[in-house]
Amino acid sequence: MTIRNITFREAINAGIRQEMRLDPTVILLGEDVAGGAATFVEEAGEEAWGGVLGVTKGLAREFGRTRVLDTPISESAFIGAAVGAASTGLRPVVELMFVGFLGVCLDQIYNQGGKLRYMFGGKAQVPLVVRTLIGAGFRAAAQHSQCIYSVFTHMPGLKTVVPSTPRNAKGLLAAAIRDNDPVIFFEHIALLDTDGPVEDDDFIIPLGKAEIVKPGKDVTIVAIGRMRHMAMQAAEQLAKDGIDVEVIDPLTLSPLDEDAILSSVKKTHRLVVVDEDTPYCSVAHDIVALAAQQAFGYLDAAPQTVTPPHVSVPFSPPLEDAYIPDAAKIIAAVKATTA
Amino acid sequence: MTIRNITFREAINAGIRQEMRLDPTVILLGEDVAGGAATFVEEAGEEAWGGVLGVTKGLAREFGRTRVLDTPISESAFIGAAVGAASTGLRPVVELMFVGFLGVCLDQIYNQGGKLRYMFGGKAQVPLVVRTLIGAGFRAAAQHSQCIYSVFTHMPGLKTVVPSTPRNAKGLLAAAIRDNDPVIFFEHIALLDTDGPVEDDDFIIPLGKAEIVKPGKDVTIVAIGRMRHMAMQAAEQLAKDGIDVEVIDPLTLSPLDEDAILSSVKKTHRLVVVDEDTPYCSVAHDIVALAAQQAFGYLDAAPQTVTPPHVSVPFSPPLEDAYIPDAAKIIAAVKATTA
Amino acid sequence: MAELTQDQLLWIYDRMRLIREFENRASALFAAGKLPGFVHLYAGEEAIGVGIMANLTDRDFITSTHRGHGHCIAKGVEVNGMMAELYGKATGSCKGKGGSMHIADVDKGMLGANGIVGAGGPLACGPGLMAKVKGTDQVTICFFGDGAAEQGTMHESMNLASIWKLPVVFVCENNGYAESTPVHYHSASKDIADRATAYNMPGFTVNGTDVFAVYEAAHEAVARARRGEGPTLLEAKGFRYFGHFEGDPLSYRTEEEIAKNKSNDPIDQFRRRVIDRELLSAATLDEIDARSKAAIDAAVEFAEASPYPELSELMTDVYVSYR
Amino acid sequence: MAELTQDQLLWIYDRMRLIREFENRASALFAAGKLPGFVHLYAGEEAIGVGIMANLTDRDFITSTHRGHGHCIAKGVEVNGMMAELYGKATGSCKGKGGSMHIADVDKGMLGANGIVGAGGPLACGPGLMAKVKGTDQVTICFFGDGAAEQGTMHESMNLASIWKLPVVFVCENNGYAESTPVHYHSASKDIADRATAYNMPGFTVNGTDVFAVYEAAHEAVARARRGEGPTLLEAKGFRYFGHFEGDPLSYRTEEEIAKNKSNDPIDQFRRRVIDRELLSAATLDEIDARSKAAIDAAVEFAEASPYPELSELMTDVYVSYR
Ligand SMILES: Cc1ncc(C[n+]2csc(CCOP(=O)(O)OP(=O)(O)O)c2C)c(N)n1
Ligand SMILES: Cc1ncc(C[n+]2csc(CCOP(=O)(O)OP(=O)(O)O)c2C)c(N)n1
Ligand SMILES: [Mg+2]
Ligand SMILES: [Mg+2]
Repeated sequence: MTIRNITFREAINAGIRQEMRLDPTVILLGEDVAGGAATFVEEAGEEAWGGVLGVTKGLAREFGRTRVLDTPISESAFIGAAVGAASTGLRPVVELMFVGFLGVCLDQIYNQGGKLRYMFGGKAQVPLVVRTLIGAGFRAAAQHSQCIYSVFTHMPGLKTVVPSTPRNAKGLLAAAIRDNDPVIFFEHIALLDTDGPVEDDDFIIPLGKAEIVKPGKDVTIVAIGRMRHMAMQAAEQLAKDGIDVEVIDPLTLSPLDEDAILSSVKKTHRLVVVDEDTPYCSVAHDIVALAAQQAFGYLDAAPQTVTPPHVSVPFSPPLEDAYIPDAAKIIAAVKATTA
Repeated sequence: MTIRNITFREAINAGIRQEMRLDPTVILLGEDVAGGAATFVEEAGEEAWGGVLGVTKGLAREFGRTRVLDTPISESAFIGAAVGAASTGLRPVVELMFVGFLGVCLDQIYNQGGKLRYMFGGKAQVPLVVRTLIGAGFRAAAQHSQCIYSVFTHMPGLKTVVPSTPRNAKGLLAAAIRDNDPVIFFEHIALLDTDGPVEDDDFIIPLGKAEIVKPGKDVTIVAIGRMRHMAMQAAEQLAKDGIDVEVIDPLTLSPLDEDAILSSVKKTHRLVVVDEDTPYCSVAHDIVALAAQQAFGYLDAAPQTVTPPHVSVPFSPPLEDAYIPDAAKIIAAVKATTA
Repeated sequence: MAELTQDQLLWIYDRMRLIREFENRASALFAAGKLPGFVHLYAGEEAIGVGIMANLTDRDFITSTHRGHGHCIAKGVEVNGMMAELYGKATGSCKGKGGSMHIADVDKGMLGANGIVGAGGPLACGPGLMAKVKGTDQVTICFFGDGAAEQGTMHESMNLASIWKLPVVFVCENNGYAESTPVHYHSASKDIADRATAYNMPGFTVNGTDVFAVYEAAHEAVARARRGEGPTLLEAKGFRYFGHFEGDPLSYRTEEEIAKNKSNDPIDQFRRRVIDRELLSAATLDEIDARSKAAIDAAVEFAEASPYPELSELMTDVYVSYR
Repeated sequence: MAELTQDQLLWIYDRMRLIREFENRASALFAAGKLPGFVHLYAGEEAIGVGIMANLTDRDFITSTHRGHGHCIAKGVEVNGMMAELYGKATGSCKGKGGSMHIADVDKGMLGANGIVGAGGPLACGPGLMAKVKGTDQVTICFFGDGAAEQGTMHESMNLASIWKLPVVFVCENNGYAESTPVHYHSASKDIADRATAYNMPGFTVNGTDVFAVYEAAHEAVARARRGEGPTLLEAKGFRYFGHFEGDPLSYRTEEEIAKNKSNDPIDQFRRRVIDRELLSAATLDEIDARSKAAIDAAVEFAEASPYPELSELMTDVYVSYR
């Protein structure tokens, strides 16, 4: 087993490449996923974009223009095509460039991809992965910086996955491609350049299992996606104050690993949830409600949440910085549970 | 003040009519809201549909084809047009026939209508009402029976309102039309034929205020939309068992009247939330989280939720009946808090 | 017409008649309070679905609309399962979980009626893409209404199918109305088929009450798709006998219109043509009529005798794997 | 050309030059790390926005795209506020909350750049409808790119504007690319203007590097809209000098293309024309050049000297009324 240090961006690329090598029915489509209409593949010229942020670079060259397709700006059409192809024999990986574009194509994801199986009484399956960029911090303003995975997590029939490290990005993406249900896979823009050790070999990380990032006994912090790293920063500082937190990264939001969270809360008796999505009708509130409903007798303090406020993502850098949860706010929330 | 007994359907009609009479900038648009392209208005023939379920009947005749517009099946275009018109001097009331069609037009509601004001630094306002049908019980299957108001409640910049009686339907709709923010107004299909007393005169019910439907001292039930009536059925039976529940109907989900809920919970020490939307990332979990976070010390039992399971709405009548929360399930939940 | 064999003619009449019987019965059952939910009937449009499907095999695909019963029957879906589905019974095509608006049979290539107007356009590009990637000669038909033509999805999918040369035939069933709204109001173009030029594909308008005309136009379009030359847009103009859905007061329709529709009945037209030309005998046709009636009687009996699904079915089929 | 007054010619040159200066400076500032976020520049396309806007008044409206700086300047938005907005400063057109992708000035009739491709089509029908309901003669321009032409929203809104005869002019700025994807790949139609027939409206393709051609085509389209005769589709073919956004490696563009673009520079073309025909002198034009540079220098100074918004601004402007 070879382990190499690669970026989150490279890990996503490696996950897709691994599955495309293993299974000829896996295809990739989206705007500029090859770039320049992938003509370079035939012309042997310079490779074009490989995705708006270069994540899918090199895949068109390896797998050709039939399996790696640039699309027009027609998200309903090409995501719907992916749904239709998934239910008739392919395993498409389709890119919705930014999650903020959900509004132009949600029907195909929600009412078609997410419901065909149920409506058809189990006589269809939709092995589809929708990859999409999320997250603030890029100064990309209100329509290009959302998380909004809560909306997809609300919807029966869809699975939702938020990776947080290069390793779990590769492993979870490979698992998502092999899964027979539609999976929405959320890639945080501010993580793309982060790096870490990843197995070179074929591997997957099963969906639906949370990761205990750091065991601890005093307070449970559940932190999603990029927030896992904020929580770990907070954990380090809290350790200096003698507070030993347990950090859990759910990785999959639907289905959520409720057992892992409940076990931890029953052990620590305290809960802080850190999430970059806005607070109402959110996974953060799901987790608080889970603890309140199913670990009621165990809680020694009111559960805390650290999320952005109920506002759109502002452009101005100091405002955006204030929007994003950080270690200081997490520390304050943890202390509120131990006060 | 004249009070008449009218249906929920008539109350919606009356609310729109009232505001259209008062303000010439209020217009109505949507598929078949007049019907037959409203030609009958000129031809003095029989009136056509007046909305798919007759809710807007008679409005084209009174206000003419310039203010009551049938539209093509182009939800993005006509809802976007309503957003654009709202930001340039009209107060459009636009109908999204069923909320399940959100996926073909969400961008115009969420990224445009809901964000213009914030993105433009407060230099725009969008006085828009989107009326839409929700709810199971009509045997209308997975794409025509959703509630899914949780998704809109998640979104900053939108207000969400779920009326439950003819009276509050009229009053809240009038308030929504006068409000300067985009309001999504959810009309439950199974309530259309219910009736009750409504003021004939001009009146509004302010947004953002919950209604205490029935005061009580033992358990707080927060019940949304049609579920209010299920909760009242349960309350009656529970009274026979000596359990005195307080029933609260939030009416507005965004902004939620958190004070009313917290006061009640602090008094009863017990909470049951009844909601017809599916459970994850829902208003039901928001309310549980609210109590757990802000009334932690007051709760004597784990809060309970009564919602459908995390599945799409099935067509088959017995399955659909099992999907919808009912009085029996509410009673069981209340008893679980008092056990 | 020369190219249709006796068997094909028999098949065409059989399917058209079976659809008509199914729909008339569904209307009666709805009126009797036996069928729950929204029911949209295809009676009057039989020549379109049947004329198109006469060019397909079981390996080909279709996407359908809220008005999908006719497409199902023409594509070979069993009427017993269909009727049971309308009742919400466990023996239904979708185990009762879909109902009229989501009736489907993927094994027969029928990818579902659809409650969302215009949703079939993108979906149809899916098996089109599959066929292209896998190198098969399967063809997909996308049925959509005149009202659906104004949905953005149809624009996007026709453009996509054209640039990728997908083996998809877009069939606009123009019955003159989107619910109560007439096509001359909701559409800016005279003929929906005119829009084909916007996508650089062939476009034709045919008489959708004449099954021979539909067959011929579809024959060329399907052949073109199979040859890998890309999509075609066919518009078939016709009418529906019933209201938009069962319960529609139909107040937007004139007496003249109703009379004109009756005189253009697609089944009557077919009968006259084949009897006049002595291709099939009246007796043969009458026999099919009787057989169709009996098949629908049996389907209703089957549906009524069938059980509802177990309540545990509420929770299944949401996911293939639950963790 | 005859119809343009001296004042109009001066205005046109002034605006084109000011846009060019603004964009060149924005590119340099981005490269220097001074501008955060995504920045899409309009340099090369000046003749389109300016040629169109020469037909409008302050009471008319436009909807714009992610590439909106040029539209702003041509519509009369102040460059100080624009530059401050790009920096995210409190003095920006949107108090720093929108940035380049959401720059707007509703008072000037500029309804916002937009981060969602194709979103402006539906929005533009809004003021169109407002003008119709209120009976004013205000016109709305909807700018959209060649890539946006494949969005369903554009189809829907052109059809809607046509059936309602809304006073909207749809202007497709065809610069040959949607990000890195060439128009001949993403679009099935040869010219985007060909799609006008699908909506029964006039459609024209003009040279988008020739401000006179754009002006003339827009003149007729705007007049038609003001007369209440409905929408027009104009396609203006041109190019952008910079990459899709700042940071784009531009690896999809050939040397020939770059050379050809340079030789078609819209500002150079204008200069040659007006000097050749002795309509304006080189000295006058040079003076405008100097003035534009100074205006942009001042705008940068203004932006850099301006404060960031107070942190409390994070929470305001979500709603007009918070309960
Ligand atoms: C996206 C969407 N909008 C609206 C509806 C409601 N609706 C159902 S059928 C219909 C009319 C469809 O007209 P057409 O496409 O001509 O088909 P037809 O009913 O005539 O067969 C409408 C508006 C819907 N189901 N989906
Ligand atoms: C709905 C949506 N899809 C994709 C994008 C990403 N995106 C931003 S600009 C762009 C290309 C737009 O091309 P075009 O319309 O030709 O405008 P141009 O950039 O050439 O001015 C894309 C794909 C987006 N912002 N919105
Ligand atoms: Mg129709
Ligand atoms: Mg372009």
